[in-house]
Amino acid sequence: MIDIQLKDTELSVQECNDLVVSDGSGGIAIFVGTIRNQTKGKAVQRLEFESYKPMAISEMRKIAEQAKEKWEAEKIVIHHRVGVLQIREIAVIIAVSTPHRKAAFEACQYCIDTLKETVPIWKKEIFEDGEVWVAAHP
Amino acid sequence: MIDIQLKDTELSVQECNDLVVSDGSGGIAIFVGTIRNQTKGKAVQRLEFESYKPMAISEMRKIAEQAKEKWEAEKIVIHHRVGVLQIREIAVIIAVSTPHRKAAFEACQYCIDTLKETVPIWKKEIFEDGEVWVAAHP
Amino acid sequence: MKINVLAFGIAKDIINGQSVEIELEDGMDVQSLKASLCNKFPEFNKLRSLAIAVNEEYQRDDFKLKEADEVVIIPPVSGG
Amino acid sequence: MKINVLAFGIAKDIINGQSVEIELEDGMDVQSLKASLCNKFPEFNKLRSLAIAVNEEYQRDDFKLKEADEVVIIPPVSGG
Repeated sequence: MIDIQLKDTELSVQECNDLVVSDGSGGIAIFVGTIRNQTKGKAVQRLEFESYKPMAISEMRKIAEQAKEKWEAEKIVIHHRVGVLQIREIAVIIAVSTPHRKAAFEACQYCIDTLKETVPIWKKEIFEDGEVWVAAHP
Repeated sequence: MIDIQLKDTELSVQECNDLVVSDGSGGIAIFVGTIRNQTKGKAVQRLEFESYKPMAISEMRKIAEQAKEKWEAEKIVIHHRVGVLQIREIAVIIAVSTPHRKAAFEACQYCIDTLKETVPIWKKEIFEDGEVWVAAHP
Repeated sequence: MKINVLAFGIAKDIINGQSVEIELEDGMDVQSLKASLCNKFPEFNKLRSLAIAVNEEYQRDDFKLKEADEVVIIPPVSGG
Repeated sequence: MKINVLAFGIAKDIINGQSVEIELEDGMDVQSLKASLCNKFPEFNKLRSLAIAVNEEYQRDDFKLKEADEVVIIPPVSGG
């Protein structure tokens, strides 16, 4: 089972956990990406996420499918938030269930690492004195 | 912050997530250990966990302290269940928040790997035709 | 042919809008489109990377474009 | 000295109870206690490992026991 969602409302860790639990899984690894209060020591006020929605969803699905096959995962959930996010709010949740725990960690880490490289979602950090598209420039 | 609990009531992934989130954390890794429906192909009916409680708590605290120091974690939560558990129920939750995600995964994996080696908690698998203390014999 | 190119993230700021129409010779490829964009908007040269998606898939430089394609500028992504 | 040894998990089944009293010479160590336990209950020899905790800490074989210590048999753990 793979469940991909791109939402402009709050994400739920409980929901993601409940979606991946299964009779045959012994381990669930979950990654929760939250908004930090600073970047390189500079205070962040909020973040704005935007996406190229259909492709963001299809790229997240590709990642989940690759991970599911490679690590023989039972279930993989990727939920990503868009819109305006405040400090501590959740930008992304990735949950992976596998029969044994090592595979769950590896698959979950692969999903978040790859998501950050390939999924067309962009975030802008808003500071007191300006704003910056994250990682746009070298 | 470190929070260690050994409980005979249901564990909550949401609670553990909420306990570790902080203004300065950008990544949270969570491990959720659930009860599988089989061991080596043999159907499991339920599990019974027992612990040497004061030492189980102090050993879990040691693990969390080591991980917190090594990976400079913001917060670490380890909640472990005891008593009778049914298939799919949660035996353990470990949640770790760190400024960057790689450390969260490593610290979380260290905690569960070490917990399974050193913390005085024992589980018995109940099958239709008998019961076995897990991993007791070579 | 005229290609209507959509933009997201910093690309939207660079072209100062949601989309821009680029005039290319028929049969031109992704590389030509990138060159045309960088020529028209030199700020694209300063980005860490610049990718093009055609019909919701990343495409390499030698991919041939058609007028009806949905073409999107993908500046460096930063999800998660 | 008499050491009251507590048991958990499979150790409880092996000694057929929550605790067992072991008679040791004064000043004996963890190794002597293990030997005495294995002698009295040969099933302990079949376990994957056998550890002893004294006052809620794992202790090595050369740790000297005292009569008032809280001594616990720790068979192979299987939490998580």
